[in-house]
Amino acid sequence: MQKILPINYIEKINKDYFIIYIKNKELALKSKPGQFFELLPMGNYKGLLRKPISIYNIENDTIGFMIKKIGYGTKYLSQLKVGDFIDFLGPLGNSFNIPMNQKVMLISGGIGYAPLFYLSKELKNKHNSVIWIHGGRSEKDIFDSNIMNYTNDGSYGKKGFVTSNLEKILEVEKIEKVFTCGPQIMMKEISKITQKKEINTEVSLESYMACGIGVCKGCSVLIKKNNENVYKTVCKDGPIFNSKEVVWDE
Amino acid sequence: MQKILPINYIEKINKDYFIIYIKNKELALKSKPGQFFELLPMGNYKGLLRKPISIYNIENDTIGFMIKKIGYGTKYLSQLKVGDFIDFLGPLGNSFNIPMNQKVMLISGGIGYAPLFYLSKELKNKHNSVIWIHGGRSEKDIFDSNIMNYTNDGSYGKKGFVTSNLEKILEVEKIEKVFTCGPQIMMKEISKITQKKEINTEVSLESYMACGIGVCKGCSVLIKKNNENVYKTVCKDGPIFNSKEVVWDE
Amino acid sequence: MNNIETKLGKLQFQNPITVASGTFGYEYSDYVDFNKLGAIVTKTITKHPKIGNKPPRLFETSGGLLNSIGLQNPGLENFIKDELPKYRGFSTNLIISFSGSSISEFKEILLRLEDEEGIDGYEINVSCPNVENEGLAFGVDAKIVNKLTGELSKLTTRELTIKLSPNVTDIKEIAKAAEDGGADSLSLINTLLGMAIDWKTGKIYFKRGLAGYSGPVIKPVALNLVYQVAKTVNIPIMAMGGISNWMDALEFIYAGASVVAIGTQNFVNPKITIETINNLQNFLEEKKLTIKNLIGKANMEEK
Amino acid sequence: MNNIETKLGKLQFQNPITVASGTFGYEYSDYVDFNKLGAIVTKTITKHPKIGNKPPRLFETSGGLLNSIGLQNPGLENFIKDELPKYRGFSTNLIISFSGSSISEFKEILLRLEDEEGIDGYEINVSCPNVENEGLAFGVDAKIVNKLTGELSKLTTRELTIKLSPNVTDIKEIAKAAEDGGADSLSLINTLLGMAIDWKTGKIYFKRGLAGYSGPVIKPVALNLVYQVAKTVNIPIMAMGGISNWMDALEFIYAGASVVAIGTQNFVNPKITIETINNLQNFLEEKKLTIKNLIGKANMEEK
Ligand SMILES: Cc1cc2nc3c(=O)[nH]c(=O)nc-3n(C[C@H](O)[C@H](O)[C@H](O)COP(=O)(O)OP(=O)(O)OC[C@H]3O[C@@H](n4cnc5c(N)ncnc54)[C@H](O)[C@@H]3O)c2cc1C
Ligand SMILES: Cc1cc2nc3c(=O)[nH]c(=O)nc-3n(C[C@H](O)[C@H](O)[C@H](O)COP(=O)(O)OP(=O)(O)OC[C@H]3O[C@@H](n4cnc5c(N)ncnc54)[C@H](O)[C@@H]3O)c2cc1C
Ligand SMILES: Cc1cc2nc3c(=O)[nH]c(=O)nc-3n(C[C@H](O)[C@H](O)[C@H](O)COP(=O)(O)O)c2cc1C
Ligand SMILES: Cc1cc2nc3c(=O)[nH]c(=O)nc-3n(C[C@H](O)[C@H](O)[C@H](O)COP(=O)(O)O)c2cc1C
Ligand code: FES
Ligand code: FES
Repeated sequence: MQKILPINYIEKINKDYFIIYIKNKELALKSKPGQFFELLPMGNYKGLLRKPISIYNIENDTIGFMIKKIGYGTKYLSQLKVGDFIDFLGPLGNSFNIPMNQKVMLISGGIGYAPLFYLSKELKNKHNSVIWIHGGRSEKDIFDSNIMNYTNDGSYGKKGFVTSNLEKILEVEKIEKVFTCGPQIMMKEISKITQKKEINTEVSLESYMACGIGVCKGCSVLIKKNNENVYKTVCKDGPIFNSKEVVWDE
Repeated sequence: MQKILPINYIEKINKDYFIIYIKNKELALKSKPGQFFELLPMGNYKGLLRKPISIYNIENDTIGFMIKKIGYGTKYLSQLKVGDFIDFLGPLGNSFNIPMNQKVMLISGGIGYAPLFYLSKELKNKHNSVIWIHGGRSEKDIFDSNIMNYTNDGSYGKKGFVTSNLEKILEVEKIEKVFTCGPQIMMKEISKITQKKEINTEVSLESYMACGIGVCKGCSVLIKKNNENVYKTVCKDGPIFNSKEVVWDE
Repeated sequence: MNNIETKLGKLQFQNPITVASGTFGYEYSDYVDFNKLGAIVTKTITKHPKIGNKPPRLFETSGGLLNSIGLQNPGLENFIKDELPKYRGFSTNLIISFSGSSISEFKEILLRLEDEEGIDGYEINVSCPNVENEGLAFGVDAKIVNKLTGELSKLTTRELTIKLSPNVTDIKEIAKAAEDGGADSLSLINTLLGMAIDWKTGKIYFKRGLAGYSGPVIKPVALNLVYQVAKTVNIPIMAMGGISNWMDALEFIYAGASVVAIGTQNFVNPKITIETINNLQNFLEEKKLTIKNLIGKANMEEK
Repeated sequence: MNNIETKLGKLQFQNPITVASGTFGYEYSDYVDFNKLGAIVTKTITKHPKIGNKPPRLFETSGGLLNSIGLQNPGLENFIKDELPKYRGFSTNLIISFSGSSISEFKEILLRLEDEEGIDGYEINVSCPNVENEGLAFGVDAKIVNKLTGELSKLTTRELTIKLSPNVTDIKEIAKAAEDGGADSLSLINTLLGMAIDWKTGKIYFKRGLAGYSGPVIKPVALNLVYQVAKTVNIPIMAMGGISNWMDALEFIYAGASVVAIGTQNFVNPKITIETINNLQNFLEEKKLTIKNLIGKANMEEK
């Protein structure tokens, strides 16, 4: 779907992060955890391509997008005001496979927190018990004091990486499934660990995108299929892949 | 000079015209009637080149720019708010030659009104008696009810063109000097008339500009010098030329 | 709707708007009624499947897009099996883009496609590096283009369009060579060549160094080349290069294009083709103009 | 200030920042301390004065500038009389750009300039149409470029830079021809070719149809060509094409440029050269880098 909608509400988290909320029943109903939209700000936006942004939250008709300021596009989005229009393309991509009555773990790094938030709610709706480990560079990258937080500089929560005690926690908590989103290197490490322990793991990948719908093949990543490496599109075949399929070292 | 300055005040005239005021003593002191600035809006401006805009008014430290919405650049300028920054290059170009104790006439068309406003004030300061004829398409293009106004559609003032009764008025009023700014075709007609009557006439020309300071030769117009046609820059040699020098039909 | 009709060689077009190869695919049927397009041009296929280049494959520059897709495609037979059936169903023209690494491979692909129904034309992508010309693209050598066109034109009665590269000294010469070889029409321009380097580290962004450059920024370049070629040849032109709206489309029609294709802009606005058709039609109706009377009518008249 | 020094052939540069011919002139001395520049490159002069093309001469496109100035210049003798004395006074390198319509005219101009003091180098603009190559630009024909360079290099000990056109099939071949002919360095790129048409009326904007295309939009194209040429020749490169800030400058240095020139951006920000020098210097100091160690160090290393 493509819809031009006004911003309904903006939540500033801190200097680097903010959340844009829009209201649209149709889009909200269609949106599943792990999916994303391609955003194009209206007006004097200088950029050419849309910006892929995950669904952070859905509540009734409201859709939230949690965004980190990186470059021109995300900074432009951060300067928008309530009532400004954005052109939304989506929901796009596949979605997380949500189990029932399991012990699952979410592991996020930085803005990788965003897609897991909506996922965590849906997981709880399906009676899963959820443990969430989140890591960031410093206090600024921490969004919820009620989950397990790590910072690289120790400015909040434990000092270290989300992988620091992961093996032990997975064992102790008897985790049956892992969902992760964050820097490539983090997801790779986690996949190594969970693969050893044979825990089903879903990763949310990122890639530079143009069309967002599977046409341009610009977002291709190497995926193992029947012992062969093939290029799959993150935008349509993904962004969610089973960690076992991902060819991490290309 | 090049200065980045905040907008001090904005006056909306109507749907098409607005005035931007800035405050800067140094620039105000240097600015003479007929000169212009090259404006570059800061922020998310998509345009590449600066926009040449005449000095509309100077009052103490305040400089006014009266602008007509035409395309992307002037529309962008029209959306700016008080406090937004613009990069100003100027004052640029030569200026009107202001006589003393003469009977002078100003003739403007549309946004050509802008540079003549500051000029009219300086003319009066120098004890000239000033008659101002202004023309526009319709009521929207009329800015001062105290001057002689023409509209093409008759929606305000007299129906017709500024040239309609010009010969007669020049004669009756014993005009010694004419200053004009407006569409090329209007200035050409006026020049024909005043040349016949041997009335010294200064015209303010327009041309597409890049550098604004005489380097790129992009704004060249044909000018008669000693019976030879040479290209002169509107930005540096102009924008004010004696009507006799201008080669109207190139 | 007579005023928006046009022709490309042998093909009748209900309107002049089509899509640039590689920038459009079946996925757009969620957003666009394919039957409303002047034609569908498919992504370039090759004899064998191509997995494409190592990522990253995209990079946005100010107003432009660099891509290094590497002609990822399922190969001729998979295309015929899996994709052609989907496209065949539409009532508009279907133009298949393909490329080969030698003249005989081009011929082989064309002959195989001749067996298939529902195809209206071929767009020959000669911008791929090849062996017969020491690794340079076919499309930069007039002699090879002439020979290739000559051989292909003998083998088909379907529309034969040669897609030209802009990265040549004299595109007119190549265009003439294709015309002389028997091309029914020409398609231009393919992407410019560009590159991206990270100023922080000196890292070359694409694994192959250079990439194809497309988008609004290449429009003035494309417009000039279309204009030059239109003055040189007598066969019609399908134009592309930075076309982002119906006004751009008109500029290219004035420059000499009978048909215009939208490329990169599909990624930005999936409905751009339909919007362009509608806006163009409204404009023509309001001004009582027809496309056919505007083709190549760019003029220098003094004001 | 050692870390920002560089060389262009025979010339020592206090920093790598200079200006592109035709985009800079004495008028900028109100905004820029010329002594702070790596060099001054003057607007191309010709033997006889040129009044330039009929207006309009400029047109802004999205992110780019089309120009049709037509080499308006006062001619060789007026330049020597009126302008050279003004430029001579500066302590930085002075590079004079000139063009001719035949090899003998190029030689004549060079020899006349040899009589004048205070000139450090010549930039040979071979992008003008000429008779010896049937009206095509000198710069598109490797043989002619080789011959021209060969003849000019014999006549001077000053820095001899050949400015290359991007509008060729294979710029490496032309670059090599200039190197083999004895050029001390190469300068690239001159403007792309572009065109503008008014969609409302079909009116061709420039009287000559085509125009030169410059500005940020041509940066990816220039970067690729500089990189290709740097891999091909052993003489240093002065790079230009869309450079708008110090980060762009670094990209070109990584691509292989020893010196970079700012063109169109001067029109936007008259102080851009000085700002670029200062920002570059700060960056180098902070990172403890030197320009000389960055030249041509663009790399493909896998992450
Ligand atoms: C499926 C997916 C979901 C995402 N979800 C979120 C989210 O919920 N919140 C969030 O803050 N960010 C998210 N991102 C990342 C976000 O898209 C980039 O941060 C953003 O595009 C950066 O654009 P920019 O103009 O600010 O920065 P730029 O300076 O243009 O680019 C900075 C970096 O951002 C990435 N990037 C730039 N353009 C694109 C593009 N067209 N497609 C993909 N990546 C690009 C590249 O890695 C680039 O190096 C997601 C990305 C993907 C692929
Ligand atoms: C010396 C001078 C003084 C001027 N004073 C005023 C003034 O006081 N108030 C006012 O409203 N307008 C003034 N103008 C005109 C103003 O510069 C143009 O209207 C403006 O540049 C239009 O830009 P745009 O982006 O809105 O429109 P665009 O859509 O970019 O262009 C519309 C038309 O504006 C003109 N234009 C565009 N770019 C330039 C450029 N770089 N240089 C010159 N002309 C250009 C061209 O004729 C063009 O066809 C002046 C122009 C000159 C040369
Ligand atoms: C992502 C991408 C993929 C492309 N793939 C092809 C292709 O397979 N075959 C081809 O002939 N051209 C291909 N092109 C070139 C386009 O068809 C078109 O010629 C070019 O992009 C210029 O048009 P535009 O600026 O409107 O995109 C591709 C362009 C892009 C951006
Ligand atoms: C208005 C203008 C005038 C130019 N005049 C000349 C010239 O006289 N000689 C020349 O070699 N190049 C000339 N050029 C080309 C520039 O020197 C430069 O090669 C080109 O503009 C690319 O750099 P840029 O994108 O930074 O402007 C001119 C460019 C512009 C925009
Ligand atoms: S972004 Fe185009 S295929 Fe994924
Ligand atoms: S605008 Fe450059 S010389 Fe006038």
